[in-house]
Amino acid sequence: MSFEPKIVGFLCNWCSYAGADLAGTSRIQYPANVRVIRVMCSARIDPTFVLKALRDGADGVLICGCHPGDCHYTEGNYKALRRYELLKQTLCAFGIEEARVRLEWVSASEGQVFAEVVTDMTEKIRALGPSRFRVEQENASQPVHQEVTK
Amino acid sequence: MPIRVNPKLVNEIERYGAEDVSKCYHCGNCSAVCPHSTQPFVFPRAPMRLLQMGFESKLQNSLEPWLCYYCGQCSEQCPRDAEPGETMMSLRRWLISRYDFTGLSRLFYRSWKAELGALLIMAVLTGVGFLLWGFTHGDIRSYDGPNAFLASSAVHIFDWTMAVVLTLFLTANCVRMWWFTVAGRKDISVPLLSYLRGVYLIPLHFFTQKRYAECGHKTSWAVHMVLMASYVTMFVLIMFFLHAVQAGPEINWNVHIFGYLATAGLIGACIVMLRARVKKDHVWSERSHASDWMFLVLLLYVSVTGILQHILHRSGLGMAANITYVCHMMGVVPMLLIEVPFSKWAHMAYRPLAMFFADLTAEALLAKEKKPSGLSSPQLAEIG
Amino acid sequence: MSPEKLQIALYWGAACGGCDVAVLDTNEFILDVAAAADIRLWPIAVDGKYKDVEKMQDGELDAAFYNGAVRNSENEHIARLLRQKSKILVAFGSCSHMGGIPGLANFTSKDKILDTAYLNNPSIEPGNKTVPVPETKIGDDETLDIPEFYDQVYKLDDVVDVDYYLPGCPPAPHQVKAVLLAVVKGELPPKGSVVGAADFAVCEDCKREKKEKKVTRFYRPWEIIQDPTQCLMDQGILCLGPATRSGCGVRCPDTGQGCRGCYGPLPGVVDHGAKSLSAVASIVDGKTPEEIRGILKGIPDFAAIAYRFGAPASLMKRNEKQ
Amino acid sequence: MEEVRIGVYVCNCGTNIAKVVDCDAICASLSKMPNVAVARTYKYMCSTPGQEMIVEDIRKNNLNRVVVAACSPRMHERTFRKALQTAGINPYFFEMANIREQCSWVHENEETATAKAEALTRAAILRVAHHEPLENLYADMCPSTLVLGGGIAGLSAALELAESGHPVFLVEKTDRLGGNLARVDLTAPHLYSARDLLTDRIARVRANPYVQLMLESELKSLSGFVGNFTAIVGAAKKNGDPHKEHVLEVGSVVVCTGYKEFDAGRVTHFGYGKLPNVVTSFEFEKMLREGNIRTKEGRIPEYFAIVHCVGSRSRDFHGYCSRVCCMTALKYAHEIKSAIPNSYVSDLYIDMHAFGKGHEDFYRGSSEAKTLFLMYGKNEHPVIKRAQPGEESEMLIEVNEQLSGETIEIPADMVILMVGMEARSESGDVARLVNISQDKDGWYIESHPKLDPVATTTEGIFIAGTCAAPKDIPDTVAQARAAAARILGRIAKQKIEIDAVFAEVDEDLCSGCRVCNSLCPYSAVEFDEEKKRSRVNSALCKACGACVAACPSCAIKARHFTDRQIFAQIEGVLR
Repeated sequence: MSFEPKIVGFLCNWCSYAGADLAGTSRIQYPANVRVIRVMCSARIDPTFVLKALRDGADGVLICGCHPGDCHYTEGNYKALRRYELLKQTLCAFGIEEARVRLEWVSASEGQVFAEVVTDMTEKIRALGPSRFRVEQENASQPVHQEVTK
Repeated sequence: MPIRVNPKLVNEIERYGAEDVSKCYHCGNCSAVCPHSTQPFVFPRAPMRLLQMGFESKLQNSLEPWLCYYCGQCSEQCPRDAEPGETMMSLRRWLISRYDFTGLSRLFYRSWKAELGALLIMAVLTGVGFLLWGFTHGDIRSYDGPNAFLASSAVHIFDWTMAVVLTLFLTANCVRMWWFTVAGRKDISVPLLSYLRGVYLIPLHFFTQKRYAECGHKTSWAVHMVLMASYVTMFVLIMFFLHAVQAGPEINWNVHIFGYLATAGLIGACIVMLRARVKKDHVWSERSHASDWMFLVLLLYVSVTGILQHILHRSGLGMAANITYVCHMMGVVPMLLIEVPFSKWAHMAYRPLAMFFADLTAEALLAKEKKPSGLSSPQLAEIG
Repeated sequence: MSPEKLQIALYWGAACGGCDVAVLDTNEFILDVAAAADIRLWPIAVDGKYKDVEKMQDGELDAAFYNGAVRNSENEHIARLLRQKSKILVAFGSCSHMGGIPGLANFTSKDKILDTAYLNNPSIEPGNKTVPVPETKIGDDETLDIPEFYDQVYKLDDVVDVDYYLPGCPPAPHQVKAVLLAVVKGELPPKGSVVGAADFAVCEDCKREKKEKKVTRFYRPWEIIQDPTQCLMDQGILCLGPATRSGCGVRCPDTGQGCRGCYGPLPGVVDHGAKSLSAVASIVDGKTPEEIRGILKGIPDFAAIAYRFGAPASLMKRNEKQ
Repeated sequence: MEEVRIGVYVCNCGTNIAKVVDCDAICASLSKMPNVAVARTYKYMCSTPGQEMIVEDIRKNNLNRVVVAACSPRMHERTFRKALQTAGINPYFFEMANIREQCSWVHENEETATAKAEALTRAAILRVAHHEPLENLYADMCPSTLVLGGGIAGLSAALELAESGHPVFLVEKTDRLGGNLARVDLTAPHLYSARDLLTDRIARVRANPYVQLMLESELKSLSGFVGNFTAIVGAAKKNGDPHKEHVLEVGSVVVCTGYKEFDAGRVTHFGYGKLPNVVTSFEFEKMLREGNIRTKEGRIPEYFAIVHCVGSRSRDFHGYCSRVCCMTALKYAHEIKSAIPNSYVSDLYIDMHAFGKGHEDFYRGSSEAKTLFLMYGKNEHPVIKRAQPGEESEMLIEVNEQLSGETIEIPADMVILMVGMEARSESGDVARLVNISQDKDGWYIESHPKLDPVATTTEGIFIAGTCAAPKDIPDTVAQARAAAARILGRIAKQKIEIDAVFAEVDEDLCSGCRVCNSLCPYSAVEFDEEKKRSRVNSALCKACGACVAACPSCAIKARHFTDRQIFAQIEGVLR
């Protein structure tokens, strides 16, 4: 069976989630590999969420927020960006490929952009192969995630 | 070089009869409905826009107004009642005044008083001149024969003199037209051969006015044709057979039959045309410029007085015939002197010329398009 | 060996010895412990052999204190042994709690470590290519074995079930004392608890004045003349105090160094480094990636700072690619 | 704790979902999950029978959690929360899985779409188990309103409120009322006099006992939250008396600070400032008001040229359209023709924006009055130069005319530059004071550009008129009165309802590190100096969660978006 990447998408409620909805209402097709989790703002995304998703077997994590200057909460997206920059360094130290975690700006009117981002990311991760936790998880009888939440 | 815009142009053209040019918003309905509007001569939209924008030089160089015969469909279709048809008519008047180098045309078109005044002065001068000549050279009671009040031989010389003068004026104006519309254009060049090849178009359009027929209103074309043919017939009779026309008192059917037909044609056509202008029952007759009225009235007057003097002459009433003759000439001379080079009558020369020039222009533009196309031959083949 | 006395064991796994010193730093209190308990194993101070432990009944020990990470097969063996023989197993110090300093090895690999230690290092005699291997044949039928060096470092509870965690690198002596007392008295909290530490962050105990935070440049402590009354973070000195359990007595910030995070994350925090990351990045004052990276350049190797004591305890555990 | 009993409802949405996603299979598979008491599919879950089915299930099967897998929660989350409320359980015990917009409508492969829909629904089921009952909070509403700006917007808002019998503090920076409108002569397209529009309003404001007029004043600080703001208003000028500060208790603030005109001097190619008879629209407006259209040399100009979009719709200055200039330009053409009948007006535009009521007729009227309309290209510009002596006009404008495709030269004795609107330079200060956002051009951002154009993201702060974006007078007045209407509604209710979703600090866990303090865009995170704890003012909090993610102690909880809930969701989508 070919490798189908699992991507967890964290989308802000006001721009990106609405943008993804617009892709839907516009019937713009994109790969089914992304599973979206809605947060109010990209600034709500705790780096722990990203690590947790990777640890639980996500091959990639997509963070989408409003374009700089367009945040519903004024500057939430900048906060996401700051954390993302430091997170990238940290993930790199843990040997996680940079392409696995991606921050993109998608506005409420950019259904097409969202579809393109998902398509592109899916292809890039497909080329990269499964993440080590996914491999570990599929090899182990016991799912890893249970040990994390208490 | 930027084109200088004349913001006053619309006001200027309004003095030539246009009224609602500013209403036009360039929807193009007029051009779409016009049977004569084809590439590269798209009108009335383009001239309307040029006019609104004050592109005086471009308009002066355009042939489009001459390609229009005022069927009026454009005005009927215009959603803004901008009267494109009347604007084309006005542009023709304006162009006549632009071709005229003397400036008289501009004066006459812009002021009906000036035109009327000029006509009256010419009429008085003609009357005085002919009476003086008649009283010094003949007998007012005799119309023909050696004692004729106005001997045909003398009138003949006068006619020819006037013809030469008018031809000179008109030719000069035609040359100006040619310069404006073809020769002076920097973007095209017309080879001599093309002139020779296309010159037949002048008589063709002059005699058939076939484009007018294509307008869709056969009746108006027919009326115009009758008027035109009658006038030409009359012109030929007077210029070449004046002696035979004036000889009498017997009726020389070989000659006179043409005169009768032409007179009937002229009077009939004039009445039909005047009636239309009075009743305003067509788009093209709704709006009439002073020059139109004067022209038609004069023509009718001339025709009526012409046939009247003939009847008086045949009836043996020499003096009455002679007086009518003088009255007739008081109409003919001003009409020709004013109308032919400076006013409405000039269109008989400009229209066929415009057909000829339009053909040359279209050909030159096509040739220019084909030459430096920049496409390689395979591409061209593909397009083909 | 008295049946009335508590039976306890202390062991060091992959450790620096600091934890044992921390026990000794309780000074004369250790004598009280000795009076109340039989110390059956304590390699640094008491004569006791592994085989003695092996001989014990299961659950014969009342409490075992394991310091150090699990780095090799010997560490793992003793961890399992003590778990088997002891009623209570306490992860003592940061290494057993979260992997500790040895855990930084998880950012690299066994091969690289061996290469640096034994092969490519200026201090190694040229030509010497000796690398330790678990078994070495001596003669025909004799083998010399040393413990197997694992590919990665584990925290204690990766290997065995742990009852209590006593954090710190090393744990503060007063906390050690308190925990030992609690064991002696049998006053222990529910299993799985962190003991000898507070449930709030270092900032709570830190006396420096804190303000709203916005960092435009990070400084190493020696790069700036500190205001000793002001929060280190407010001055641009990286401090993990906000993300770290208190209990140490604010040892580092009080001396002008940022907290290193040895007491580990606060209750409810899943990943200590990730939370530190979030807090630190949140106060960076930049709007473009370039600007932000410029400011973050002031922190050398953030991952190693955020996970100085806890790479094996992180969600990412290790860098497998190395 | 009571046993968690979840009802799972998978909507077919007619065929919108069911044609790609196997809803029955999902239902069958998820019904085996722990805590799932009921799992059903239905044709239209949002329909009345669909909702009734949920309500009945809750009552019959003692459900205490509900998951609906259907469309986007942005569409129907409220609908189903209401259903839960009807059934008597807390509406926040609900979670939605978006299997239409983000699944069946965007994926064609039935197998993968079904797998994804199942994962999303599973995540919702795992999440909903961690949901907590939440209740909305209430605060008192102070009936006074602070109106910033005494232009037509401020006057309209103040009158609407004061004439309903509520106190208004009208703060105006200058010494007179009327704002930019007071600088205008006639208004397009009706040609009402601006003076007439204003005088009545100013008189009514001055006479109304409920309006406290504060001229030459400005807002110095604003604290508190919706319904309960404390504003400090002081002298506007630096040399004013700093002690003359007024502390005002207000429930709402209407920001009507207006615009400033674009500085034509920034556009060098029009020769503004160098050619004496190149004037801005406001300078020309002054000539109209004084009834004296003359060149600098005192001549009556014959050729006028009006240049649109000066500083607007351009790459180099402002990208936006200022909305009023086109009609104002037509108005000029009209006024010029009636003042100087023998004049010629050329109107150089990029596009003619005549979108308002009566505007198109006004445009038509102008063109019929022989205004010469010439179109120039966006990001191109006409060049104005002095004409040679002996020319019929003083200046010549060279422009690449778009409709003819020709480069043309237009005579002009007076050139009027239609300067656009731009945000006031001090608008940033006001934005910071009242805690609202600005877009890249400096205009204030509305809560929703379409559905909530007068509110801002800060509760209780409203924007009206041209401080939000360029607007004409009717739009400005409508917005001002709409803002007033919103405030009146709240005053009538006397209470402010505060959304249940906000962040809260666990005081036991907070160590007072203050990492979170600067993160809040609404200043909702306050620091209690005595307790050394941070605290979230729930009335100000808009639940973005920036502070929650940053809190290194996990002391701040995002209600309805807790770590635990999101972790469960992550596990759900990945299982």
